[in-house]
Amino acid sequence: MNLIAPAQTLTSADLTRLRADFPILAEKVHGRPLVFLDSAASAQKPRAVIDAMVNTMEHAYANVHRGLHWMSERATEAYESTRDAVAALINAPDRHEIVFTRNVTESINLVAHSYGRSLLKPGQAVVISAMEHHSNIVPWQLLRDERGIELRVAPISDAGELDLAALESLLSDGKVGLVSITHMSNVLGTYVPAARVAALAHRYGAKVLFDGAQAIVHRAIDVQALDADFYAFSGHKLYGPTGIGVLWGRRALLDAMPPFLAGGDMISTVSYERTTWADIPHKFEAGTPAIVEAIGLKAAIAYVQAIGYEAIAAHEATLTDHALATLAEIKGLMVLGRAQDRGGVVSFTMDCAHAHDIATLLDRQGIAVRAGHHCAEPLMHQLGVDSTARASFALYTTPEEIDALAAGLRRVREFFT
Amino acid sequence: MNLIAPAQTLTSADLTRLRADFPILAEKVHGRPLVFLDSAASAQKPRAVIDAMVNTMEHAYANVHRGLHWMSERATEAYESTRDAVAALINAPDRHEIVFTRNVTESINLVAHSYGRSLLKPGQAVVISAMEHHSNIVPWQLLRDERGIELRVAPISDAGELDLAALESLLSDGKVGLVSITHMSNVLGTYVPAARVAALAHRYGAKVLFDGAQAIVHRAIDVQALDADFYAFSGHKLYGPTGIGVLWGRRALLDAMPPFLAGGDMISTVSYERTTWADIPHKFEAGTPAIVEAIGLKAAIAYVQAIGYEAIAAHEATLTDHALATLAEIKGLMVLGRAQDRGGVVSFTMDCAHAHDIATLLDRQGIAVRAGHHCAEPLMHQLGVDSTARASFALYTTPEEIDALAAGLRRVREFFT
Amino acid sequence: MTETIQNDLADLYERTIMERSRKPRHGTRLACFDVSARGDNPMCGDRVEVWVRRDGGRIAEVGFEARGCAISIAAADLMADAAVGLDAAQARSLGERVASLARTGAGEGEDLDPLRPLAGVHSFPSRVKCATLAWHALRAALEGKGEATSE
Amino acid sequence: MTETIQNDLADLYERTIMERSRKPRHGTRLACFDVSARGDNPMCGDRVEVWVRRDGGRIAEVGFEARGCAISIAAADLMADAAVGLDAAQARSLGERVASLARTGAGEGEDLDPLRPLAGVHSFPSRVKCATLAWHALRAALEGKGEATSE
Ligand SMILES: Cc1ncc(COP(=O)(O)O)c(C=O)c1O
Ligand SMILES: Cc1ncc(COP(=O)(O)O)c(C=O)c1O
Repeated sequence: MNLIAPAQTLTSADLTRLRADFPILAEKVHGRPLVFLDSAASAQKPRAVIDAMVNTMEHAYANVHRGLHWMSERATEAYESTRDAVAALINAPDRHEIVFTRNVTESINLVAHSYGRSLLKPGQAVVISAMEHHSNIVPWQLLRDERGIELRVAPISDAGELDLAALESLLSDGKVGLVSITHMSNVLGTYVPAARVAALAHRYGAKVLFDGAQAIVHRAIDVQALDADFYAFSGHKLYGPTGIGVLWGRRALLDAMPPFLAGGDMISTVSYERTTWADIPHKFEAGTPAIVEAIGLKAAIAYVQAIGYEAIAAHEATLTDHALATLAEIKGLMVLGRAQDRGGVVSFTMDCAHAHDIATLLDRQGIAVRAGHHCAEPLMHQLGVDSTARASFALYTTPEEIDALAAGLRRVREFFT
Repeated sequence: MNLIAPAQTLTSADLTRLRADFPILAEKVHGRPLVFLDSAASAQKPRAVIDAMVNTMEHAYANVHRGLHWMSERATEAYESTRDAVAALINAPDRHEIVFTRNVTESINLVAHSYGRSLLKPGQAVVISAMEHHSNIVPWQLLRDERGIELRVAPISDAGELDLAALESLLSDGKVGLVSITHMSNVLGTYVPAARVAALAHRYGAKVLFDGAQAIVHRAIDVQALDADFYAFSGHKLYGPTGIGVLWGRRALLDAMPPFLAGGDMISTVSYERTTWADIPHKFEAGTPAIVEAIGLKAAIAYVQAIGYEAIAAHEATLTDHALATLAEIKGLMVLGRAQDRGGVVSFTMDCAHAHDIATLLDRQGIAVRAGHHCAEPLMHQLGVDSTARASFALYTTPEEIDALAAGLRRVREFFT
Repeated sequence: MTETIQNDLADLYERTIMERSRKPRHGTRLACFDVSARGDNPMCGDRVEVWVRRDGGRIAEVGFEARGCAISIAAADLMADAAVGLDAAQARSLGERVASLARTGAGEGEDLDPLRPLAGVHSFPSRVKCATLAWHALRAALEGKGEATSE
Repeated sequence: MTETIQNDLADLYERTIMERSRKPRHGTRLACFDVSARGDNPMCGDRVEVWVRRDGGRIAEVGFEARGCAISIAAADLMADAAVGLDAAQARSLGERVASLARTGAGEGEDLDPLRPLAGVHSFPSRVKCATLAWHALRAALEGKGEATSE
C-alpha cells in the first residue's frame, strides 16, 4: 500500500500512487481507459484486500471457532480480529456488539426480524425517510403487513434534505419505536444530520438505526458521538470484499433480541426440547461465516485508515464541488438534489436522452456510470423521474475523470440532438 | 489445474499432481508438514478458485444486475453463469431454481421461514433425523415454538443408519408437511438412502429437503433422480469460497413461497403502499450478493467436474476403508457408526484421552482433526459421548496421511497411559 | 469515440430507432380497446403499457405508453406496427423471433424486415430486454394476463 | 514430535495436570451444599457443574462434576482446592488472576503457586477456556446465577 503524508487532501501525486494500489484501474474498456464512476454501487478493491484473501486461502485457512488445530486457530484469530478492527473503525464500545452479515441489506433485515418482531409491538410505528434505498423500505413493509406495525415516511425538502420538523411531528405521538434512516442518500448524496436525528428519536422514546452503506465510505463514523442504537454497512462499498456486511447494535439491545438465523455457532446447548443461545455476537451468526471475506474487510479498513478519513473526505468534497460546477455548464443537464451537506454522489437527468441511453453511450467511451432507479423507486416518484444517471466518486477518483465525464456527456447530448 | 486421465480412482501420481493445485497443502505446521484431515468442516481451495476470485477483482468487477456498463455486464454474466454451473452440477431442470445464500445454514433457514411460515400450517409436522447438524435442528425448533408446528425425530439404528420403518410410521398420520434430513451425516459418515426417503415422504404427502452439505462433496447429486423438493449445500465445503451457499427448490414451490430477506434486487416495483416481487431466483436474493464468491464457486465446480465424481468417490471410498481398517488396530480407540453406505468422515473416541486432548496432541504433529460435538449435540447424547475426534477426507487426502494419523494416535495413547 | 465503437453505437441507435423514439407513431392509449397489459423490467425500471383493439381473432390496432430508454420506446412503436393483422399465436411467434433477432443480430423472414433496426441491440447484452419488453406486454395482454416482466 | 513441540506439550500436560485429570480429588457432587452452578463452553461442549458449601462468608468445600478434556478437569480440581477459605470477592479476584496466568503464562503471588501447573495453557490459545471454565462456574454459583459460559 502506498502511504500518503498526512495532508488535508490528496495531491495528484498521491492519487497516482493510490490508484496503483487498485489493479482494475489499469484496465481498458472498449479500448478506452476505464473511468469508473460507479463506486457507490460497489467500490473497487485495493491489492491489500485481494492479498489478504489470497494469503488466507493459501496459508492459514480452516473453518473457525471450534477447531483446536493450528489452521483453525489462525483463521479464527484473523476472523475475530476483524471485529476489533470494525469496533475501532466506528468507535463501538464493545467488540461483541459487532455482528457480521452478508451486507447492509441483511443487517437491516436482521433488525426488522429480530428487533421488529419481538421488541416492537402492534400499534407502534417505524419511521423511515423519503430517500431510502429499497433495503430500508421493504423489510419494514413486510413487518407492517405481517405484524401491524405502522410505517411512517419522513419527508424531504425540495433540496433533498431531511425535514426535521416533519420528522419531529411524526415522532410526537410517542408511538414510534424505531427510526430507521439512511445516513447518506445513494441518489441525492445528502448526509442526514445523524446526531440530531438520534437526539430527536430518543427524546420521543424511539431507537435509531442508521443505514451507513454510503456514509461510511466518505467520512469517519463514531457511533457513540452520534448516539446511534444500530449502525449498518456493507464491506463491498468500503473497498472490501463482497459477501460481508456489518451490524453494530448496543449490547443491551442485542442481548434482548432473539436470534434470527439458527444453526451452528449461534447456540449454547441444543437438545430437542430446549436450545439456549450463545452470547452476542455469536447468537446472530449462524453457520460458517464469510471467513475469508471478513479478513479481507479488515485489510480494507486498514487501507482506509492508513489514508485517513480526513484526506478522503477532503478529496471527495473537492471532486464533488468540481463535478457540480462542471455538470452545471452542460446544456439540458439537471442535477437532482442540492443538500448543503453532501457526499460524493451526483445524480442527473438530461433533456434529450434517457438515463439508460446516457449510460450506454458513456460506457462506449470507457466511462462507467449507473442508470436506473437506484433501488429508490419511491424517491424517483417524488422527484418526478423514472430514472437518473449517477456518477459516484471514491478515493481513487481524479478530477480528470470528472472532466472526461463532462466531455462524454457533451457527446451524448450531440448524439441525441 | 492438473487434469487426470479418466480412471476409477486416483493414482498416487494423480494425487501428487492434484495436491499441487492446493497451495496450502505445502504449508508446515509446528515444523511438520500439514496433514489436513478437517475438510468436512471446510475444504481447502484449489488455485483455480483463488485465481477466479482474484481475476474478477483485478479485471472485471462491479456490482451486478443493474449496471449498463462493461464491468457490470461482465460481473453479471460471470455471477449468473454460476447459476448454470450449479444447475448442471445437481441436474436441476431450471436455472431459475438456483438461489444463492451464504451457506447451507441460511438455505435451511430460508425454507424454514418462507416455506415453513406460510405453506406449513399449525398442526402440521416437520420430520428430521436423529443425526442432524444443528443447522437442520434449530431452525425447526424456532418454527415449532413460534408457529406450533410439531417437530418429529426419525431414529437411527445402532449402526448409525436411518430407520426407514420408523420414518414411515412418523409419516403415517399424514400430518407431516416436510421431511428435512441430512443426505450424509457429518459425524457418522452415513449416507441416507435419499431416493427412498423422498419416495416415502411423497407417498404421505410430505415434501423433502436434503441437507447436502457433506453429501455433495463426495458424490454426484441428481435432484431429479432423487426426486427431491429442496436441496441445499455450502460452497466452502466443496472446495469453493466462504460466503456462498445454494438452495435449490422446485419452481412450483419457490414460486409459491413469499420472499424472506427484503431489499434491493428482489423486487419488481416498490411503492410505500404496495411492493411486488421479482421472479425467482431474484425474489430470494436481497441486496448485493456474494459476487466474487459465486464466481469462485463456479471455478470449484469446474475443478471437481474435471476430476470427476466417479474418481473422487472411488478415491474417498478407498481412503475410508483404509482408515477404518487402520484405526481398528489401535487399542482403546472406538469408531462411531458403521453404516453400509458411508462417505469420507470417521469419528472416534479413545479410552484414556478426551477428544480435545487428542486434537491438541495431533496438532503438534502437524495433523489437523476436529474434536467436539460437531454441531450435533443431540446425536452425541444418543451415542452416549460428549464429543468425538473426527478425521475427514477430501480429494487431496492420501493414504500416507491416514497412516500418519494412525501413528499420531498411537503416540497420543502412549502419552496418556 | 473509436471507429468500432461508433459503428456499434450507430447500429444501436440507427435512424429508425432514433426517429421512432423521439416521435413514436403509436405512443398513446387507445380510446377503445379490448385488452391491455403492463410490462415491467424490474432491473432497470422500464415500463410499457399496451392497449390492443381486436377485429375478429386478429389485432386491429395497438397503442402504448412507455417510460424508458430510446430503445424500449422505439421497440414498442415498431411492435405496434408489426402486430397489426396477426392473431395471438402469430404475435407470440413473431415476438420470439424478435427476441432472437435482438440477442443474435440475425433472423430469417420478410416479416422481420421492418423490425431489423433492433438488430443492433445484440452487441449490448444488457439492452436486449429493452427491445423485447413491449412484446412481453403484448403477449400478456392477448393471454389475458395484466402484467409481464422481462428479465 | 520435535523438541520444542514436546516442551510445549510437556508444559501443557505437566505432572499435576495429568494426575489431577486422571484422578480428581474433588470430582463429586457435594451431599450438602449452599450454592451451585453450571458452566458451559458452547464452542467445544465442555461442561462443569460445581457445588459449594459455605461456612460464614467463606467457602468451606467445593465439589464438581465435569465432562471435558484433561485440562478442564484438572483445572476444576485445582480450583476446588484453591477456593477453600476465600470469600466471594477473593474467589472472583483469584479467578481473574488464573485467567491471566492461563493467557500469559505468568502471574505474581504465592496464592497462585498451586495453580501454576495451568501456566502451560498459554501456548495453546484455544485451550485457555478449558482452564477458566470452572472459575466461571464458581463465580456464577457465588453470585447466585445458575449458569455461566466461557467464550
Ligand atoms: C451436514 C451438515 N449440515 C450443515 C452444516 C452447516 O454448514 P454451514 O456452516 O456451511 O452452513 C454442516 C457443516 O458443518 C454439515 O456438515
Ligand atoms: C443507502 C444504501 N442502503 C442500502 C444499500 C444496499 O446495500 P447492499 O446491496 O450492499 O446490501 C445501498 C447500496 O446499494 C445503499 O446505497
